[in-house]
Amino acid sequence: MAQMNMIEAIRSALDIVMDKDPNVVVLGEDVGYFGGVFRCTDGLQRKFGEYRVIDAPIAEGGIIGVAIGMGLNGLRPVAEIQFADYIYPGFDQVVSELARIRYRSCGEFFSPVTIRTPCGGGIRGGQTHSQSPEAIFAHVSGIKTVMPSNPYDAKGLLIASIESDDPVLFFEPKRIYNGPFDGDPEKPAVGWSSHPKGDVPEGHYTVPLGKADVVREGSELTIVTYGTLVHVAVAAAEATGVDAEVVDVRSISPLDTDTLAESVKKTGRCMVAHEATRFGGYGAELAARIQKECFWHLEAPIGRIAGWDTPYPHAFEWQYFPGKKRMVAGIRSMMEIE
Amino acid sequence: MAQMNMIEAIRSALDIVMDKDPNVVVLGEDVGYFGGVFRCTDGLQRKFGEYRVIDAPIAEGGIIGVAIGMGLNGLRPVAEIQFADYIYPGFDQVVSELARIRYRSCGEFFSPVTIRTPCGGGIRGGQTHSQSPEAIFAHVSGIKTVMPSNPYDAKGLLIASIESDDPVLFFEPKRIYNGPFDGDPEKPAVGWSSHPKGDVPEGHYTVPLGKADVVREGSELTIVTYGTLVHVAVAAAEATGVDAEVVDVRSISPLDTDTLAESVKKTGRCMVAHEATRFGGYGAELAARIQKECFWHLEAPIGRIAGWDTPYPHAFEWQYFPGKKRMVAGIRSMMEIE
Amino acid sequence: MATKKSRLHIPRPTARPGDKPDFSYLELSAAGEVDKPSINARTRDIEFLSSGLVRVLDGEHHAVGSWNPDLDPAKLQVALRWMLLNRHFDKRMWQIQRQGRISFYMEAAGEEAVSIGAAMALRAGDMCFPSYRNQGLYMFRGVKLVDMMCQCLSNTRDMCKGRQLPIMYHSKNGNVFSISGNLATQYPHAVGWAMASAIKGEDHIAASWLGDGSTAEADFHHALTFAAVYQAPVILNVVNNQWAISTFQGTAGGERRPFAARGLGLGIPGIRVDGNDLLAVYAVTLWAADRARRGGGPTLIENVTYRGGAHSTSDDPSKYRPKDEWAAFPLGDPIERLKQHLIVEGHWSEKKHEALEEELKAEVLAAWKEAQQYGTMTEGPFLDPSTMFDDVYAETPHHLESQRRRMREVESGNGDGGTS
Amino acid sequence: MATKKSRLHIPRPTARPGDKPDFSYLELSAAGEVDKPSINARTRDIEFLSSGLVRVLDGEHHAVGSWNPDLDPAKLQVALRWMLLNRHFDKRMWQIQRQGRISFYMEAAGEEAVSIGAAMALRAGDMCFPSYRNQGLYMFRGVKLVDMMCQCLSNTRDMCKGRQLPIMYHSKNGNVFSISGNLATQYPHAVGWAMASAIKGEDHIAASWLGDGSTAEADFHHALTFAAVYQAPVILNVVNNQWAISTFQGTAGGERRPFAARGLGLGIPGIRVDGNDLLAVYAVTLWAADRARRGGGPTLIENVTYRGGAHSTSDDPSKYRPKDEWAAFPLGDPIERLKQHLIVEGHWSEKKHEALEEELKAEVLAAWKEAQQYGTMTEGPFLDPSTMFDDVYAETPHHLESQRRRMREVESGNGDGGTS
Ligand SMILES: Cc1ncc(C[n+]2csc(CCOP(=O)(O)OP(=O)(O)O)c2C)c(N)n1
Ligand SMILES: Cc1ncc(C[n+]2csc(CCOP(=O)(O)OP(=O)(O)O)c2C)c(N)n1
Ligand SMILES: [Mg+2]
Ligand SMILES: [Mg+2]
Repeated sequence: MAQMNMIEAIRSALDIVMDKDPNVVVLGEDVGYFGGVFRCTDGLQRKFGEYRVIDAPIAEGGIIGVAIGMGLNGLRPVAEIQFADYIYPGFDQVVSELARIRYRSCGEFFSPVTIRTPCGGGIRGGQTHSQSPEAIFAHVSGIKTVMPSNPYDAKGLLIASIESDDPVLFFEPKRIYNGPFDGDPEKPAVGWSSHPKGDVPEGHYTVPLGKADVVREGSELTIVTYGTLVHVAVAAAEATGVDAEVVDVRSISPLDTDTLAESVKKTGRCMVAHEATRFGGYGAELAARIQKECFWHLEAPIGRIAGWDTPYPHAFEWQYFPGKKRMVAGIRSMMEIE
Repeated sequence: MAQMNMIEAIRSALDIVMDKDPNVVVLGEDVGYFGGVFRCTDGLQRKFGEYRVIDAPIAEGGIIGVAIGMGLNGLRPVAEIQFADYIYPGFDQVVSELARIRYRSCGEFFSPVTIRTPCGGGIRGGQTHSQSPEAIFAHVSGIKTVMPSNPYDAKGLLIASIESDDPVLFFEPKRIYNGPFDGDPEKPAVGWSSHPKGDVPEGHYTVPLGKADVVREGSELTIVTYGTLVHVAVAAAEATGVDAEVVDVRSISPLDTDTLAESVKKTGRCMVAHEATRFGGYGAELAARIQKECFWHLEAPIGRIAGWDTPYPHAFEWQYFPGKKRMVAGIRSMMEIE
Repeated sequence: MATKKSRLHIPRPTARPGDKPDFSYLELSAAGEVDKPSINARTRDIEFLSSGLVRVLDGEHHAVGSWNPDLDPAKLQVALRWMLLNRHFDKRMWQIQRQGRISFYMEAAGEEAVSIGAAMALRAGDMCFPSYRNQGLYMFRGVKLVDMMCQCLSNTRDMCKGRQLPIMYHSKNGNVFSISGNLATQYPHAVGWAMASAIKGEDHIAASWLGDGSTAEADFHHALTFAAVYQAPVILNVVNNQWAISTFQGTAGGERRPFAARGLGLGIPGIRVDGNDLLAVYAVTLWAADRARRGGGPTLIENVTYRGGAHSTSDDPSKYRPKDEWAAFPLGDPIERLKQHLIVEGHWSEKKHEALEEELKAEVLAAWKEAQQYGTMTEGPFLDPSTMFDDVYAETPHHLESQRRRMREVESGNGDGGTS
Repeated sequence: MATKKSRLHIPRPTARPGDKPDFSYLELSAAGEVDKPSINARTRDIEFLSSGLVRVLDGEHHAVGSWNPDLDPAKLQVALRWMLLNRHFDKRMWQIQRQGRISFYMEAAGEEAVSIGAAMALRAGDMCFPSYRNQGLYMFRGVKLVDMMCQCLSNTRDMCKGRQLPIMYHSKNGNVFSISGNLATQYPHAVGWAMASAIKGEDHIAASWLGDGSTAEADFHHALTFAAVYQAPVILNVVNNQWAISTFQGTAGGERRPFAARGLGLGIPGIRVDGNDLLAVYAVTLWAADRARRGGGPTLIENVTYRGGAHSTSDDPSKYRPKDEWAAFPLGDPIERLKQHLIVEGHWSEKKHEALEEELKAEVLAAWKEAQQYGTMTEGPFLDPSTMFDDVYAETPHHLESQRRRMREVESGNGDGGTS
């Protein structure tokens, strides 16, 4: 086992898969010589050469479109989109092509592209370096969507994503690249070394797609969340003294409904939390599904805590971000409902 | 009053607004000389000239981007995207620009673009002429999203949309352009002339954005839906004999939660229905919101009926489409829950 | 111009319904007039290829000039056969659609040389990324007529298992990619495929096709940019058939410079070719393929042709262009031209031609008869609708298996209609 | 080439860290060498403008040739002042960011003439759609330094009310559009704005700027296509500062032809200009503006310059390019060049220059002092966070008012955290 932060874990995943499979190639803006603006691909071009780690023109639509073509020719491309906010110019290639090729050709053609992209706020990035657009990908059949909350899962899920013959959207919550974040911006930053999930095997392993993870057991309330907010939820649970179970969704799509339902049936209460705008967000799917599955067990309506329904405002990041304060208030109010 | 189908109602709306306000311009693929592949802009170029009804190059991103620029210069552009399935190449301009300009410039700049686009299936269009992508726009703050279910609303909502200083995504369910459709493909097609909402005033009027409409009153179950499925819901309610209330959402965003909640509090049961893929669909937002607002009144879990979580399959359209058969079965099963 | 004020320029076709067709805007070269450079020529030295028009067949139907590929008459007879088959297949399918027996169709009338000429010049291992008017590629590369028909019928033998609109074929064996409903998306795929070929050190190349109207889409730009940057071994074809749907090629920006010139600013050589001259299409494709295979990078080929038919069965072109425009098109009909060439060269005759036409019509008809045995829109056998849940993913996940079960319940009148 | 196999071409800059800077790839013209055509010239007759390099200032700092705009020395002094202000503003703000007092900054060091030269040639009613390195436009068009600083501070006077990353200015009064975080999106806006101007019969034009790297984005293509089709009165500037972030202009396709040539295939004339020669930038902008205003349509201008500083405060260019590359850039520093020109022409002196620098530094400092009075990142007065719910729509809808209330409750320690 090694201590890795999330960047190192991602880099390690890439390194291992590239070593194992000569068909894996990496492409994206600044990923080659420079090693990526978040350093996730640092050193890979030196090791694997310019044919396998490719600096791309600044055209997200082109990167995804070309990656699809590479995948059709037997390669296993990992495309990096520099910020999730910049994935929209490539949206058509994702929805109309990447997600559809296997279906429309009845499996004759497919392109196993993995798209990695840093998402989420909390780094003072302003509205175009902070978005969490997972909901719009969750709605698209034919792709899988993943968001890890720690280095261990990040590496295992990324290896599983790249090795999967399905296209995967892999969202990396950049706020927790360097350490877990409990949602309180006043506290000094901590690194992954103090977190059990910062222990990461050096070799090959996978974390299966499609499986949620119960990261904290509890009996009074279930908090269903993913990405950065997993840590906020745990911290908030601790702060309130409520015996809350925290479920890390991890796999946005397909969703592991069973794990969620089992937990909520046990606790009878459920709060759903994410960073993205609430309206039409992924939390709506979680809440809609859980109320259906667990209706007779619910002692209170399912609550959603999420980013407000505005663009991500630069200076009010901590008022926008569903941090510890909001989560604590939310948990308390949910426990009061009778 | 005149008899109009939905195409005529839309054309009439455009005609009236263009007459009234010289700044209204229409642009899109084949909208000019030809009058649109669905004829919605037929005759407008002859009447208003080539400067106000503009045939555009085939580039949805360009059409929306350029429309935004026109709007910044005082025009009030109405852009047509030939099929909703082709809006994705323009997605970045919608999300990152159209929806954000007012916010980021604190109201100094804004661009009141209306994007009209035919959506939905039921016309044997196959997967790329049948999609209903409203959910992904609902999730974007800064734009309004609308879907009418009849000629009267179509005209009134379209005029309201164009006259609004906010950008609006205006989805036109193409299956009901020529007549209401109750979801049973075996039955002969009917025209709007037999439907009360086919009576459309010739002049100027608006239907306000942000208001749902109770199209059928009932006491036992609320069906919340929009677009083509409004008619399916009414027909299914009638077929089952269940005293169902049918609420036509009309305004996808902002959502008229009050009307929905009022109805569900009264009936105690709620079914949400839409044509788009269920997972992460707009129905999730409706269900999540309604369970929160009406929890103590609900006698059964909220059910969702929607397109299956696959691409829209050409030959199995009627198995995919949530038609009368499915809706009837859904209503019956919901009424059995105790 | 000095006193003019800025005004919006509105591109207008030279003729609309009721007008006399007018192709004076088309710049033509005589057959043999445009020189054929070495594939090693520098891009800047061969810009003339993007403004001239490469033609091999002259007015007397002789093959002339440096681009003349000197193809064996037997090969040309085969080419003629493929083009004719394409034509007759389309005619029959159009009719079939008009009878309501398939839901949709798109024909390639007038553009057959674009697909067949290129297909002949490429190698089997080269990968094609077609647009919806390149059905000739599928035929040439071994897809049986009956299979194409079954696709259009969505019947039990449909390669698309009922999932796709008619004409959205694919052929893994034939190395022809699956047609997309979204314009231009195949262009970057071709570039990526070609890049992968170069990465793997293979010498297969890729080729793609899109329409004049589609050049306005973002993916056209993406493909050109990536192809230029990495010098991908790819042939990018623009099929300029003068019309998108109701808008003419000027609405896509073709009024001032030919589409062949679109890549020049990126250093991609462009060739403008008479798309109705099979010999010329063959010759320029071969040139570009050789160049790509030897490391010369991408070529953009503009095939100048004319959309002889309607845009699709949903379209009525008499609403926006003169009815007799095709007849006035100065580059004629590709089939007629190859036929006349073979005749003047003594390798063909009207009689043989007629016989061939009868033979092909019969072949098409036989295929249609066979296809119907696998099911029609109204008569079985029918595809099992529950297959619609397959191939969304490599393995069908739980939630789709559950939806499949519930769909079956609906079909059998049970269950909750899939409420969830 | 004949025996070569297809291989992926990997664009590589001529120098990486540790290497000697090498600008041999830059094709230069002598000052005065490129002729100035009439604005009525046909596009095809002025293609030379896209490959040559329009320069006015020669090696001896004299203004020469047909492009010499013969600007009044007083005007040039003003230009120098603006460029210097831009430079000193950037320097101070960079420092301020390094001290942690603003969160982010981007400087325009070395590219000041691109903004100032163009701004001088445009009219007040012309609309600018800038990229993030065009802060000079905002200054020139009347935005006060203190207001720009307040934006970067997100304080109570912030024009963006705290909603935007530093440097994302806007100015309705100055007719400069709001900066976007997404590259290239402003390009089609400029074209649409210009089209609207033509539709309304006004003679205002639009101008936009984006980087060499950004030309790969779809919106570059959209803008060029629409501009060409409708002959929109717009000036489209590519600022080729040789680098995107870590990738050089070759990664965007600049290895084979200049960016100025990108529109030629659509019939858009391109001009390649020495972007560090204020006189040349002014002259080509004026030419393109006149042309656009008189109905001549769009012009693409490639400003050849060098990004003297880091990409942004988040970037460390020593990781990917030689430290001394700027010093080796053959087109020098635009400020130094204009200064020397004025000096050799007898309209300026080192002493005056020093005095001006001191004056401007003081002006910047004074603005900074003033700006802080409206609040800093750590000290009040602070903006009211609940304003974040304004301007999402023209009128704030119910659900946002409700969220505003609940956010206030959170701030005051009450409520349910916004659970809904
Ligand atoms: C992204 C997208 N936008 C619009 C359409 C609708 N559409 C289908 S074909 C067509 C015209 C295409 O013209 P062109 O590219 O010239 O091809 P041609 O039909 O002439 O072969 C249009 C607008 C589409 N299929 N996809
Ligand atoms: C759509 C999008 N993709 C990626 C980025 C990240 N990014 C910001 S600036 C930049 C480099 C731009 O280079 P260039 O266009 O040459 O402009 P310069 O910074 O040199 O002025 C990149 C990749 C972005 N802001 N937007
Ligand atoms: Mg065409
Ligand atoms: Mg640059």
